[in-house]
Amino acid sequence: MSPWATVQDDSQLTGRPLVVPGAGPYGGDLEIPEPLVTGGKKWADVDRDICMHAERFPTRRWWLAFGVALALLGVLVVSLAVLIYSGMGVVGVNHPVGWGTFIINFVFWIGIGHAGTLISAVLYLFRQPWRTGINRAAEAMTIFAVACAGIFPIIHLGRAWFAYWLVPYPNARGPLWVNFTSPLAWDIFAISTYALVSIAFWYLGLLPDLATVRDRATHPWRRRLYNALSFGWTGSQRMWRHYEAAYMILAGLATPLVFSVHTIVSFDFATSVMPGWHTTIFPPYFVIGAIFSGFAMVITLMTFMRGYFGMKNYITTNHMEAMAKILMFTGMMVGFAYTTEFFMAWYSGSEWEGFVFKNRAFGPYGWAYAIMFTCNAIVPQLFWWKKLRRHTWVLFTVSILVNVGMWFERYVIVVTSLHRDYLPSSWGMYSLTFWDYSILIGSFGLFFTLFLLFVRVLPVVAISEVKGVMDPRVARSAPTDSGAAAVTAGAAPGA
Amino acid sequence: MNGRRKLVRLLVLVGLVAATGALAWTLSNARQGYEPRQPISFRHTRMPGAPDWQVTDAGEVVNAGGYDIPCVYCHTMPYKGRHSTVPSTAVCMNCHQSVGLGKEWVLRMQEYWERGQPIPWVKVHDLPDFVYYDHSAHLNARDASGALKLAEHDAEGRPMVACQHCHGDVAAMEIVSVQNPFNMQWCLDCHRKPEMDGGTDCVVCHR
Amino acid sequence: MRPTDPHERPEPTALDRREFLRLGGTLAAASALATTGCQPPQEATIPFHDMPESLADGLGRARFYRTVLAGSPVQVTTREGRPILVAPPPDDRSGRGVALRHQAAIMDLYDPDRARHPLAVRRGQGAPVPASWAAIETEAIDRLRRAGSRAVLLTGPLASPGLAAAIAALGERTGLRHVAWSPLAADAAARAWEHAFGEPRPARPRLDRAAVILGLGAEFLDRPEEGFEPEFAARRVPDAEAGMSRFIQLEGRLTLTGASADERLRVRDSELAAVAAGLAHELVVGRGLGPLAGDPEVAAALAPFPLATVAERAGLDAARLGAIADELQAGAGRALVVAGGSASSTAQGPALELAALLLNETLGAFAAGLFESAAAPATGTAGALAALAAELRDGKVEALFIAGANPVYDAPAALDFATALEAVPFVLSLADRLDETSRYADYLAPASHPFECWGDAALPRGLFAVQQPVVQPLHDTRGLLDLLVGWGAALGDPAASAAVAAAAAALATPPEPAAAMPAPSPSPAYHYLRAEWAARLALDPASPAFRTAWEETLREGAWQGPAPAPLPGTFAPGAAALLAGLPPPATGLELQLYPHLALGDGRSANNGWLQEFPDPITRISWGGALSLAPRRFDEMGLANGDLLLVDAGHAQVVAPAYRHAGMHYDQVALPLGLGRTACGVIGNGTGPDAWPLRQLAGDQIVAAGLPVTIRRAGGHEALAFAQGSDVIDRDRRPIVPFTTRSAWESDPRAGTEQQEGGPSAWPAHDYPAERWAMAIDLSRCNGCGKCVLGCQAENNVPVVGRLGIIEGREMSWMRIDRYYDAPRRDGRWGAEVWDGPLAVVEEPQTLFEPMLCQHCANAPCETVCPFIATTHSADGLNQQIYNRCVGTRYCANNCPFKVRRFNFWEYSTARESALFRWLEPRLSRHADLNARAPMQMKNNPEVTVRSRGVMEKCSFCIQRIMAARAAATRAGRSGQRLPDGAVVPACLEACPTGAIVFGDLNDPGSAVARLAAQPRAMRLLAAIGVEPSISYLTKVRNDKA
Amino acid sequence: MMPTSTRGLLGHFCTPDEALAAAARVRDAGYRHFDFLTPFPVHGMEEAMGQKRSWIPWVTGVLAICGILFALGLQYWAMVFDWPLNHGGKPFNAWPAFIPITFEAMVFWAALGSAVVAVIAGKRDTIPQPPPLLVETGATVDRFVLWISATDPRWEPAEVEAFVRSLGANGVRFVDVSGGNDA
Repeated sequence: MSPWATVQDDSQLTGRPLVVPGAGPYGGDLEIPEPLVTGGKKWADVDRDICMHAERFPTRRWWLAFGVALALLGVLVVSLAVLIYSGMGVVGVNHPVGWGTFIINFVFWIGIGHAGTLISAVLYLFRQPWRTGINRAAEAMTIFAVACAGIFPIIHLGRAWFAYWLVPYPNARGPLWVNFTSPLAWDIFAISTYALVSIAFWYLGLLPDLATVRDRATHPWRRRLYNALSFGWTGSQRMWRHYEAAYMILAGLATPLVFSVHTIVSFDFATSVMPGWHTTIFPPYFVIGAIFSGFAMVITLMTFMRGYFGMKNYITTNHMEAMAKILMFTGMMVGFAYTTEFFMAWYSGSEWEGFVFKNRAFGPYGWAYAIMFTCNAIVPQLFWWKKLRRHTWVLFTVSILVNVGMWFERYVIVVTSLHRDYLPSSWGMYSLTFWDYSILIGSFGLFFTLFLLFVRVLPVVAISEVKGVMDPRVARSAPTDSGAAAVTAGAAPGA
Repeated sequence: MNGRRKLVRLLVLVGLVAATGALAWTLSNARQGYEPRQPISFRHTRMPGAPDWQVTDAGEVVNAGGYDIPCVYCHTMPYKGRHSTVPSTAVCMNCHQSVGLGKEWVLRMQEYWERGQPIPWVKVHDLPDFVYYDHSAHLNARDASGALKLAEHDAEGRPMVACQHCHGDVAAMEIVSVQNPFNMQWCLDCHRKPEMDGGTDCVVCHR
Repeated sequence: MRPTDPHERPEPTALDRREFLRLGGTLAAASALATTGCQPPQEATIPFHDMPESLADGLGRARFYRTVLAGSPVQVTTREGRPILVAPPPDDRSGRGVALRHQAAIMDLYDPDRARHPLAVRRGQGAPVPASWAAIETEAIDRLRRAGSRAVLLTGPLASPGLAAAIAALGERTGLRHVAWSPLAADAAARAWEHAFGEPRPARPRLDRAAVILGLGAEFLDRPEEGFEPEFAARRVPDAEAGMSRFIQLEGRLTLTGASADERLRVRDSELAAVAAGLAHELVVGRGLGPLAGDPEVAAALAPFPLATVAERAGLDAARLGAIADELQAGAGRALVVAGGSASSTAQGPALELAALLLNETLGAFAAGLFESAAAPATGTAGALAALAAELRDGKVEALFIAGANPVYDAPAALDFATALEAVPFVLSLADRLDETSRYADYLAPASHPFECWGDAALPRGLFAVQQPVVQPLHDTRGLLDLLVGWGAALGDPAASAAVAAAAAALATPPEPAAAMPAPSPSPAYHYLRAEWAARLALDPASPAFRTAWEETLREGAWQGPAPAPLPGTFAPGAAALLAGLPPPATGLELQLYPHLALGDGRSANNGWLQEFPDPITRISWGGALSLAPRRFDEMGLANGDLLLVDAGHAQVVAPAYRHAGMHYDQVALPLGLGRTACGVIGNGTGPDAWPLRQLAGDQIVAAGLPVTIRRAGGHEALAFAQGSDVIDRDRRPIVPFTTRSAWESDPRAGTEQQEGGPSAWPAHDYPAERWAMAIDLSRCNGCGKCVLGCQAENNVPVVGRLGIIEGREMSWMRIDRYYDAPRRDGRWGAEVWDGPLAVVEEPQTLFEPMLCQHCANAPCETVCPFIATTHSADGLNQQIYNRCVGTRYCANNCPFKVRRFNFWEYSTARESALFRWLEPRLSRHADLNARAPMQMKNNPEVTVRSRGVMEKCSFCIQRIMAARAAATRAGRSGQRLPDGAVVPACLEACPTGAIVFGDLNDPGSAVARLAAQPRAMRLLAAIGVEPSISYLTKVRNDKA
Repeated sequence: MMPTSTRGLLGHFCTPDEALAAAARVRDAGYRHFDFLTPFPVHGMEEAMGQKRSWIPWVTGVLAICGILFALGLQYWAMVFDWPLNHGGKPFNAWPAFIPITFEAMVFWAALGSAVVAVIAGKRDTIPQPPPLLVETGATVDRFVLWISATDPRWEPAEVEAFVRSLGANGVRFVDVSGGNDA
């Protein structure tokens, strides 16, 4: 009997190894890690628990959440219509602060979009089995966050309807290509690559699970649909062979991609000549910030998944604690970056640079700096205490605060560097208008609408991967001649 | 999958790509071939070119050819200013006080003249408003040796008016139409020729 | 549907051949549809019906006319008959200058709020209704005939001899009396001259001849129309041929003039006369200098003003005043004292002016030829207006004709002109709009803009200029001279009758389009003026000689008449007695009312360009504020824009507060010309109306030195600042080259020190032909801002409105940064320097820096634009292509000079949709400011009118470069380099001081190449390696006494 | 040509270890046309079944190089050759600025290409009669299903059945699916 079978409930997890007295090879105690799936689940239970949300009629909770998200999405649509119809003047950007909430939101969402692929790819490469509980939802989060991020570079254009000029396609203008030395051109390539590779990675992971959903389907159309979506997945070892290879390669490619994308986003700032932007620390600083904010968002979402969708047995407190540790670690890295920036500004001897940082912390936007520093560098330090790491509400609150702080980090970077640069004559202030707020809030509407739809139609946990980390001794079902005991749905083939 | 289906799929794909390309190409060359109808059916074929006197069946001696009228007789400005200008009705009347009286289109023109109204010609060659084209800068441009860049002879050395480089042989057009793409690519094709040295800075045309 | 069995592959639902063909056909049809749908819309090209021969070489090109505008000669550029630009005429020798108001006259001309036809105003009883010219003229002539000497014509200042003659002729016929009223007339100087020399005709100081200039509240740079700028600037460069001049200014408010001073002492207005007298006492009595030394009358008059006493009372350091006296003494024969400006409108004004004359006499300025005689300016006096108001009230005036004056708005409140007008049976207003005064009239006979009608002007140095129309009247309006000549003819004046007859004849003759000569004008004023002119030239009006002379005058803009009478006799020592009766200075706080630099007396207040023009010192646009000394401001705990109540006893005005550097502690100041209520939708209600604060003392208007109290009125009104921060610490931010003369003499590179950039990683691009560059000599620049308006007019720069400025959406391509130099702090650095510490702003050293696109060789903006909307041209220009710009604003962010301007809104079109207006009320305002007919006529067709969402910036006037290229090509010089001076950007054209030089850096002989090679030249921000094309030449402060 | 029917033998196991052991024995017994259907990848199954390593990494490598060449070529051609423009004083061939896009293009080509090829390869890399999709076997739930195809050279129904039963498989049965196995 596996010791894992004793853990019947998420609340029994302690975050410490299970001790089996006297089971060691030399008679000592055997310490084994706690199970990643609790509740003594069998493989067949996994299918049911996870596919359930995609199979039954949505709950009132889901409708409620979806309604709110849809309303927010409506806010976004109306706001964008007003923006395009009236002009860029409706939002707060001005001279000298030519970039405002749109770029802030863009970097914010792109940052959030980094944790999913990172969790999937990096943790996969590092063989961290606990990733299996959260990677699917985290990857979905990535894609939706990138989708949210993707609208901002387009709508922030003065003439958004010409955004397609950014694509280097043959044309009758000379041909006039794009300026490949511009970081914004790099952005286009980086973000589209990131979005598509993330989708590919996510979808590749979904293939076996789509087949599971298909096999559980009762309605023939549903079966056909999911069969088409799974490209006719059978689970044949000959498929698994290439699948595994490709999955590993994608993980290997996605990892540097994650780093490169936020590095390139940071180049938008780092390659400029603006003091406060023109700094070599930006790429690592941005990447760490992105991971930080992404993990915070994953914690936020996973808290919902655990509470709303009853995923506690798959996304256990141990998962949450692991993420809390990462959050604390990256929070310290971010804090280190903040401090290093100041040191570099002082050490460089550049007056412009020195002034910008002084102004950042103590100037008119000092309040934003304070929010940023507190939320990002100080609040995560709570996770030095195990109790707090494992406390749902503390985790949830901190994760929200971290994303507030990360939004303000981008606010501080974008606004404080621009509002007081080289010539004091051109200094100015920046403030948000109604539409700035509505578009920011609306982008959350887009994000949650997509996420809730995802929860509704696709397996939110990587079923096949979770099965792989379960103890067969617990998860197996009794040998019967008729096949899987748990499968009640599904018609016989080939009738 | 059998070969026939493969072929059909391939053809569909190729067809889609080709259609998209063709659509894009036509869109970027939307001006070429534009041939609007004018309020007065003025025939450029009758203006330049040598006279061709013929005897009709009725025994009249008529000119079936041109009248040796150079382009700049009517379009007065191309060597002097940015626009080549469309002639004022008064210029038409210079001749049509005494020539072609009673012909349908001449009568129409004279109606305009008598009403004191300008003739609402339809613009044939039309560049976007953000292109600042200067006829005089092109027609007067000379290379280092002092020769006109827009040569007044064709490749075989036969004389031709410099206007033809862009506008085509208007003298041969019953209805004037746009002979060239008149898009940026086409402008640049010429500007980039080493012997033209037209400059490819944006501000040469846009400002 | 796909099978679930992976190896079973039944017929896929692919297209069969027929479907393929069907689909292909649909696609082809769709593309054909799209193609035809995307063909260019059919556009008409409308030729002339009969093209005038005069256009034969000018179609599509600018034409230039010289004319005169409000007494200043100007050059007007027209395109296809539309005036689009006003610039100072090249080689002008009239002694007058072009002010911002003249440059912005284009906007006045196309002002949509002008009256477009005659109106029966009916004294404001009900809405005005249209009237006919015939009815108005009939009644006017009838009234003139009947009223006799009980008819009065009230005009503004009259610079036109022709108009004066016509008025005089009418007066002879009917007894019509003429009263001129100019609210800003400075008659203190005339009084002083009358006292001292017996003739109220002030001579004109020649600043270019003086080595030492002492300004006693002088405002010669604040009044550009007086034309002092070029002469002053000529000796402001350290290497000036005649030597650099030294300018010491004593004033209470930091003025544009004071900002150029080498040394500046804060003396409040009412104290200035005493301080001037103190200096005179020191020189004449104390040191026995000059012809007046030993004169008992002078000595007696100066007796109360020993320097020490005066200095103590004014709170000045006596030693510093003594040093000034030393300098004046040492510079005797080359030293000049200039008084005037707002300080002369104090009760002590005449005494101040007289003290200045006394000093000049003592220093031998008159004898040394530092003054030139000038024609007497025609100004009205407050006394005449007061008398008229009394007559009106007493019912002694039967008919009042008001032309070019707006007394209801700008007359002293005590006269209560509005009530006085009610007592007049017939009031005819000849204004260009239904202004404050016209509302009390019976009729409004709309006046033409000076660009639409004939006129003339007498200029200070004896020149006579013709005001020739440059456009047909846009509306049903008439010129004043046309009207008066018509009335004169109706009343039997022979000269007027002849003119009207000639005009009628011209009208009857059909114009000959092909004629070589322009047709005679059907304007009576034209014929009247020609007759006048013929008399002036003593030529037969019909003779060819006259015709030649007349045409030459029109072409050259002016005709040199006899020089003005020489300077009036000698200084009468008895005049010094005026000092004895010097009223005591105000106790406590005193108020100065000064004319708004751009708006002047406010007659052009409905002009968006002028309203939006930021004051060079306060940097406030769209309105004005009460200037307080920084220390007082801080003591009161104010913030810029806090509303204050100014109480002058007889009137109270609420105005926002402004922390004005260099202000005297006991003085506050408020601009005049604001707060109009009936000028039009653009200017109505901008800023506080300060006119009521002026006081009528006898026949003199006191506009400065007024004792006032101020207190918080509660509330706040955001000021539309066009600048972010004021103070720079050049140790930290060496962005303005500045040094002193002594430092410059020991090191000509002094002031240009900055951190050098590292080596470039790349080889530089080469510029095979021209390389356009600019040099701006900060020593010459006085910050007047005419380059800004010139640029705005030339380049179709929109007006963004007050809210636009507050939100930071200004569009001007050129700006003049004004900084106060923080003293060097030996490496210590306090953040407070940015907040304008008292030590810096109490006695500020003002630095002006015209800022425009630097056309950097390594332009950071170009690198970051992904759309290739901005790149570098082969001749060194940073090109901005609007049609390619999609508006990432990345370039503006990455511009270290912040000269790029983004179109946050569609300024150039009026979008009428109700939804739109509901969503964005601001947009209606933009349409009001930029897009109401006939405003669009102001646009320069050579420059794209930008749509929303695109970035724009200075192009070095690429349209002028291309025009010069095309002209060279036409002249057979295609491919050759343009000669120096072939391209004149609009800012350079507008600059009165020659501070801006433009040309080809690759041509070693060009002016710009020589300047750029000077040790004084500095290219900004070398540390970041952007390699600007603009060289700034160090501003040198003359610290050598 | 497509087979009109699929014939073979099914048997399933309850744990991956049993499946691995069975796979090794089937391989050692000399069967070639056999396959395993598993709900999740079983480590070691490749070796147990005697498969070679997947060739997908080679595809990735080639595509990565293609991506690099494409991006570098496009950028160099557009910026240096086709229309060189002076952007901020940089040389036309500002190669450091080309690196980011080159990297992204490499990842783009390699990653998407690998994913697509892997999916296609998984469906192509098969035995003549691959196992039919039999939902009730629970191959996507918790069963590790062994399939030996009738096309195997060593196919001998009775022998095969006995062999599979000897492996400890459950639910051993012959399957004969004819025609379109349309779900």
